Amino acid sequence: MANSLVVRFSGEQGQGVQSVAAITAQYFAGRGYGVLAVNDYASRIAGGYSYSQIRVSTGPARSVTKGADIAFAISPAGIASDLDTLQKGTALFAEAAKVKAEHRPAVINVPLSELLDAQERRGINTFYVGMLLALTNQPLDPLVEMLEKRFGKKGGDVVAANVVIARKGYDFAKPMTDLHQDLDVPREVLPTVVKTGSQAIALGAIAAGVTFHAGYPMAPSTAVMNTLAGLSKRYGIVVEQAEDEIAAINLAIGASSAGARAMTATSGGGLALMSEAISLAGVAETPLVIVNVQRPGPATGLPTKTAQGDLHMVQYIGHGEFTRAILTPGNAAEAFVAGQKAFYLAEKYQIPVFILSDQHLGDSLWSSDPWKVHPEYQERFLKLESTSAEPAVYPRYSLQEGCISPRAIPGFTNDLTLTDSHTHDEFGHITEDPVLSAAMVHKLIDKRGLVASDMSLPERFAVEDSTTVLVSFGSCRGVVRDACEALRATGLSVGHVHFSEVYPLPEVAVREALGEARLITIECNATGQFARLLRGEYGVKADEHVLKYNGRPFYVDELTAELRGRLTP
Amino acid sequence: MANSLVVRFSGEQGQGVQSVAAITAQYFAGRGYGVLAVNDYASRIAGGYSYSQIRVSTGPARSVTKGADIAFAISPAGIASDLDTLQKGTALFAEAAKVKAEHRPAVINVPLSELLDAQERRGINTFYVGMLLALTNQPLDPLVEMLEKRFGKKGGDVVAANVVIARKGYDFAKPMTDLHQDLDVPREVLPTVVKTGSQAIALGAIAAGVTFHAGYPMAPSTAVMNTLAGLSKRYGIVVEQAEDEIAAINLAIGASSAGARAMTATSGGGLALMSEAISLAGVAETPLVIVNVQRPGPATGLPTKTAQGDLHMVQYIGHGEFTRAILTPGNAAEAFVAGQKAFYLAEKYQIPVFILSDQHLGDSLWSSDPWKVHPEYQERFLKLESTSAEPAVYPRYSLQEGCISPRAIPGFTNDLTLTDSHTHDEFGHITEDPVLSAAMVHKLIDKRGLVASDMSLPERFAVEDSTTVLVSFGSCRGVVRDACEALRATGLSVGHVHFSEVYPLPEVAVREALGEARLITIECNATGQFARLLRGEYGVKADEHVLKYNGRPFYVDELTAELRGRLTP
Amino acid sequence: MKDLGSVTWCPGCGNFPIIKTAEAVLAEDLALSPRDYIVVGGIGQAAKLPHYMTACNGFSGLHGRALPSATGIKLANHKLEVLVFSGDGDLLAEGGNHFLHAVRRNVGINLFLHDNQVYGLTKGQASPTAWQGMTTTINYGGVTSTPLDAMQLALAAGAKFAARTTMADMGHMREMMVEAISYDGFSLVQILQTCPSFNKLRNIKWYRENTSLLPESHDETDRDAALRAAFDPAIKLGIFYRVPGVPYEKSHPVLQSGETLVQRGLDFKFTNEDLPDLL
Amino acid sequence: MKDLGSVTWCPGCGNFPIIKTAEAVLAEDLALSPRDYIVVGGIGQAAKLPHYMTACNGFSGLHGRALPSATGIKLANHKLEVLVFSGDGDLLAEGGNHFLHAVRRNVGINLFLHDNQVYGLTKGQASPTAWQGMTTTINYGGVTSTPLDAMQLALAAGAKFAARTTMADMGHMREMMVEAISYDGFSLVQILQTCPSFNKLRNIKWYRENTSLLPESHDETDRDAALRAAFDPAIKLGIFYRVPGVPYEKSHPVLQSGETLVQRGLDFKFTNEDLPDLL
Ligand SMILES: Cc1ncc(C[n+]2csc(CCOP(=O)(O)OP(=O)(O)O)c2C)c(N)n1
Ligand SMILES: Cc1ncc(C[n+]2csc(CCOP(=O)(O)OP(=O)(O)O)c2C)c(N)n1
Ligand code: SF4
Ligand code: SF4
Ligand SMILES: [Mg+2]
Ligand SMILES: [Mg+2]
Repeated sequence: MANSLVVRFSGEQGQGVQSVAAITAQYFAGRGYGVLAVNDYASRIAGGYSYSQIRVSTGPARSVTKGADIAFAISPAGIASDLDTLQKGTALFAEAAKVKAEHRPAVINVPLSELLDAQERRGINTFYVGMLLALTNQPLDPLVEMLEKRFGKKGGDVVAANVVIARKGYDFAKPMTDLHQDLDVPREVLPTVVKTGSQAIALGAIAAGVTFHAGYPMAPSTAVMNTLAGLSKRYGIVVEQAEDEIAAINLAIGASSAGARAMTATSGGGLALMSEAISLAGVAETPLVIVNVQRPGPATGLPTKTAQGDLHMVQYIGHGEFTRAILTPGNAAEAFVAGQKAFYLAEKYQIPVFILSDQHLGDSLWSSDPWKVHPEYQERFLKLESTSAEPAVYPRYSLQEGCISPRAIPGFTNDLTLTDSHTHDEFGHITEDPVLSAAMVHKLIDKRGLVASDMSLPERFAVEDSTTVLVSFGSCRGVVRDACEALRATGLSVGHVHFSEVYPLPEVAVREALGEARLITIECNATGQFARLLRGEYGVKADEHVLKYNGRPFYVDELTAELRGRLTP
Repeated sequence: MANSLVVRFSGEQGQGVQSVAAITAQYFAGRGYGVLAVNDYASRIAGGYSYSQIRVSTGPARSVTKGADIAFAISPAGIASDLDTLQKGTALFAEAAKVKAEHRPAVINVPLSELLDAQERRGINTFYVGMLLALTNQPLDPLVEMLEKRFGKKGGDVVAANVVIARKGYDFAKPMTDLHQDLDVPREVLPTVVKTGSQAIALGAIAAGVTFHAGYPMAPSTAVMNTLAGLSKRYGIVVEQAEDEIAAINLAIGASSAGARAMTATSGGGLALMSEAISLAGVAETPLVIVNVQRPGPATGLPTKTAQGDLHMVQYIGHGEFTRAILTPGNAAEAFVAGQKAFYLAEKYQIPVFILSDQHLGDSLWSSDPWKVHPEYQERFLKLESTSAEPAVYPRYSLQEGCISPRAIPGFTNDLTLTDSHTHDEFGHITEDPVLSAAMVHKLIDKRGLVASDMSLPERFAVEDSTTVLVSFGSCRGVVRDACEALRATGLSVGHVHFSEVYPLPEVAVREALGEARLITIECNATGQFARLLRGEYGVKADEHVLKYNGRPFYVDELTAELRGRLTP
Repeated sequence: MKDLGSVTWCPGCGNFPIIKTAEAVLAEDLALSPRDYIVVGGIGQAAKLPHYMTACNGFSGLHGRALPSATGIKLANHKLEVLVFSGDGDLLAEGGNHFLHAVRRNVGINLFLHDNQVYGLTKGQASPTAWQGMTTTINYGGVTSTPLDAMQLALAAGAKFAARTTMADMGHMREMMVEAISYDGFSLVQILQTCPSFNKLRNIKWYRENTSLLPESHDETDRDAALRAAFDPAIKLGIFYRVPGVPYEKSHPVLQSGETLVQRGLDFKFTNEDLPDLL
Repeated sequence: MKDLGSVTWCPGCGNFPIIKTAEAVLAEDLALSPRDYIVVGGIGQAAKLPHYMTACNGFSGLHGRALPSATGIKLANHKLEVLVFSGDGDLLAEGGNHFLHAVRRNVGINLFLHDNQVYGLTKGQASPTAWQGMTTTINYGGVTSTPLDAMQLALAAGAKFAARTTMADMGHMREMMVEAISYDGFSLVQILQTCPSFNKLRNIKWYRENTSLLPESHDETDRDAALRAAFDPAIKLGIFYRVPGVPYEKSHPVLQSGETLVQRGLDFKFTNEDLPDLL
């Protein structure tokens, strides 16, 4: 009996690896397990080698291992790649007859050609799910229900055929008792949400009232736009595929300046193209939410892989100086909150707000406790009363009330609104006056302190009693926590501080949160950007750095081993 | 008798303020004085208020004051603006009859309408220069020679007319002995170069062998392209006005990849647009020189004013991680060297190199000791021998020789060259392999140490014996040094460390250079970017910051006063 | 227009008649309140219009990006009349891509393209509409690229309303502006403009002598005729092409209802009870 | 072409006939050595061509930026034959501005535009050439924008060589490629291409049935005829327009001499003695 397992499905792009992983995740989440499905796929439409790694756990599922406990190869062509990453002892199922002779000893034969007829062989994935349930001692009925929901529209025949296939798989594996890896039963079955990080951000935006999204397709960010587009009619959102990223962000800035809650989403290179416009949002004080789903760079890099390599870019993107906020959610639940809070911060402070996601967070399916809507994040902070009886230009950039000026919307009141990209006077008109220019610079940068007071401080786990503290941000949250717990379980004195919001934070509070212990930062990039942020912005110098930069997320076994090496002399 | 004076010419855009400043600067430089002419002009073609502030000094001229000793108003409309910035006691010359009644008492009348006929009145500027020579006890003859050179092409009449005007000015001011401000005679008259920073960068690039420049007009950077264009035929340079900045930099990258020494120049917003392509230059390992002549942002900001507000952007521009170098010349002489060295670093390390200038450095005229060509910076570091007898793709990104791979040029050898934007293998082909990807990331970031060893350490002035050290970079060089000397002259214990190259430097050496004294950073931006660079990159925390961000450079009187306040308890 | 003291155009600039005519069209011919419209510009001399109108809603954005910003504004609040005034450099060099795509997207905005063949604000470089041979500080040897013509491009990109005029004929310009703003959908008015500081050749006189009205017989609804006129080396003025179409905001599933996104946003409520439906 | 194992296009992709034909044209019809040319792509499925050619000089740049990079390469070394292969999204969406300006600049590069009406690599979104009504994951209700046509745009931007073909007719495509590369100046070949993964409608059969050759009588040097054919709703194939012109590199004062910038750079020497002349 185990309280946690990692399952792999591998195959070619187009063979449904990701959808079988989704079904599996949904199934186990429905049974009360924590699930996390991590997708590693090639940048191509068909062929190649992709796989999904699914953690199923009686507790929260926060990370996956490099290898797996049970693996199913949909395409026998990928066995060599599977064997590259799987540890010895994995139960690797494949159709042996189709596997290269040299690899045959490594696989457990599933004679699919014999077990399924030609028609049924299109349902290999379902067959494997059936097998998995038998291997882990799970009931088949809930899967049947899922198949009914999924294929119901296609008619009873299709459902029945799929159920037959699933049952065949189940029956095939049931007798293989020496291969069974029974899972503990979770203590209670709670309602749960299973979504990818990108879906969560989009849904959060909807819950915050987004009405306008403009974007340009780019892996791995496109899922954000797709999710919004799919729900656009129901929620009254205009989702526009722009001609390029520069158009996308200027569309969003235009829409926001006119009063819509507007956003854009992109990945590294697309964000780089948006640099100038982000500076416009800064000086024009136009609220804007920008999602960057990071992939490894530089330039085209690894389009479908993961990295945390754009932190510095987001910190300093755009010319000149202005205030921004950076949210770095660590899982889907946090991403849903970030999707809401980003709009709140953007509108309250009239600034650009970044949600810094990555392919690992964005493409993985995460189960979470039920989500909550934050109605307080829906506040608009608008000036909806006319200042004067007749239409007249009003001081959009008034310096009267500190650095946040009342924001009117063109056409909605008599206040004519001039949104401007230059250094301007209070009315938005170009000025070159030295005193006024300096005052306007202040207006922009003094927001920093205000925003900082609205940001969440890092989460601290077992910090007080630990001599070493692991420090992470963004999508490393789960894997670092799991590694920390594993290390503690073997008696090591180690805690964890995680930042789901990184900038701007109050300097003193950050220092206090990190304490006096030896600090090890853990990031998915090559130059330790988060460590440099901590040092440059908050004056905290980390002692050591664990960095990974091959396009893959940290695996918990690998990270734990690395840290154990550093913690035991 | 003074060893230094500041002279102002003010007028409308289009009235020749900058050209009269240039003549004046040339004149005094030719007489052995150090000169610095700082231009403050409006973003318009005609009208408005602009002025040039010229320091003339028996020693090096490194800074100007806010006010002036002698001022000439070409357009009486600007008197109010003049009075805003001039201290009491300035000899401000203008035609009183044309000045508003309230300002008349403040000006010394020059009855131009009486002194000059209608035709001559187009030469007011020349008249004023004549006056200046009389006021400062300088000979008229050298000016006559200059006028001959300048107007010679237009014919003897034009020359003669201008000489008459100059002499009229001279004769007019000669009798005003109580207004004379005699200048000491410089010890010796050395040959000298008088150029703006932007000219110096362009000329440096030519001395380094640039053959390709693509750009898009943008103040204040356009002068770099104009200088190159003016000399393009003579030096065999293709200077292309691109359709936008993105085209400009991709043109330059293409040209460089094919073997040309290529560059681009722009200002803040234009650079922001180039972000993605800079990342391409990084991963493709294509040498590239990028000049950013900073102006205040964000967005359109103050197009013709100055700032050091893009340091962070340049440090981290582009998505993903790769090595870059940042040169921050402090005057024209250094700009000429930077224009050469940038190409050397770019080609030797196959990286993007930034020259971070600003409107103050770029538009001011600086006199310098004779410049020197650095032939060592002309080295090409190319692979010009074929690897094989027949055309074959060669490992452009070979990992054999550390992080710098031999660079062949397409078409010049049998080595077929694949320049690539993805994470690639040694031949430039797309790879998603985890081990190879990580190795390629290393290749890019390991260059940092190599580049650092080729960078110049900061210049240290009077550091050893000082309890306080002023720290500056870029165009603040001269004014901080002047302030430092002024403070020392009054017995204060203060030194100066100046960075003309800021990144990447060896961390330990930077720490040593800065020593243990109390550090005050001085920058033209609002958030202390250089201080943050020192902290984040080199672990040095400055104690205090003097920041200016109204679009104007530091004035030496203002800076000295500010520092004196901080240094005297 | 604001008083001259706050306007930084050169004396005699071709932008003066344009702004004056635009103000007359909006206030007098169309009797619009400044509340009802917004003036959008990129960066350039022409693009300073929102700053120089007596009083208007305005958006003064980035060089080259007037059209995307204007499009975003219109989609957020399609009850606003959205007018874009910007230069040939702004719209056809830095913003050339957006020009093509704004035309094909057919969002109901009105584009007034100030065609002076130069970059005025940056001191006289050639714009994409410069003639071959024009010499500048960068093009010593003269421009060699083929000039772009906004009319030709707009027709190629699928424009449904495209007119050409010149500020050298204020009456005609006024008429074209009225027609363009009255048209339901994206409209282009290419305004041939003088720049006395940097374009000495094409002064008022030149435009008067080198342009002529489209013949009476010109059929505005005939695309082939429009193309022929657009590619005619003789410079014609008038409405080259005008056919009805359904603008984006009237065909979009979300905007069809007539409610603006801004209004929707103001009315927005979402609670935990709405969540199950979202998930 | 490389062996199939290292090519990531989908089985049956329309890019296969294109790459094969290109290789045949270069090696057989034009008998070029791989030393003599360079293949440039942006990002997209089509743009992977430099990676999949058996052996070539290549430049695989940024999405949308194939043309500026190629132009830079050609200006640095105009002795290289510079061939650009890229997609309709790359060249007309992200790179739309560069398309217009590359055409008008007339640098001697050869552009092969793979027109499959979709973004293949990013999974089937509509490209700017998509027909109205195409539904995608983003455009549920169907594309509403007017499609762009590269031929129409190129002619509007002043193209001097513009041809259209389809990979559904490999013989014709081969002929067009030969003519384009042989032309002295910028040349466009618009290649109508299948994408079996995302464009189910326009398969080989569709192209065969819905395209036809320009009539024998078509006069390649008549711009009006070219325009008429380009704007004809019936899809024509062939050389729409071909007139001689002086390419940029032959008229540029610096390049006219025939010496390349690269060579100039290799021969470069500059010492203190040259300095006075520079200052
Ligand atoms: C990104 C960017 N690049 C360049 C500039 C500099 N710039 C300002 S206006 C302009 C061109 C203006 O030409 P045009 O649009 O024709 O307007 P005009 O001044 O002729 O009315 C340029 C290049 C800028 N502001 N931003
Ligand atoms: C700046 C940037 N934006 C977006 C992308 C993502 N992207 C890659 S290819 C592509 C479109 C490809 O379409 P097309 O050019 O038509 O090529 P095809 O795949 O159809 O051959 C996009 C949007 C990118 N790589 N870079
Ligand atoms: S430069 Fe030309 S367009 Fe600009 S304001 Fe002056 S005259 Fe007008
Ligand atoms: S998606 Fe389409 S264009 Fe891309 S490789 Fe597949 S079939 Fe070819
Ligand atoms: Mg113009
Ligand atoms: Mg395509």
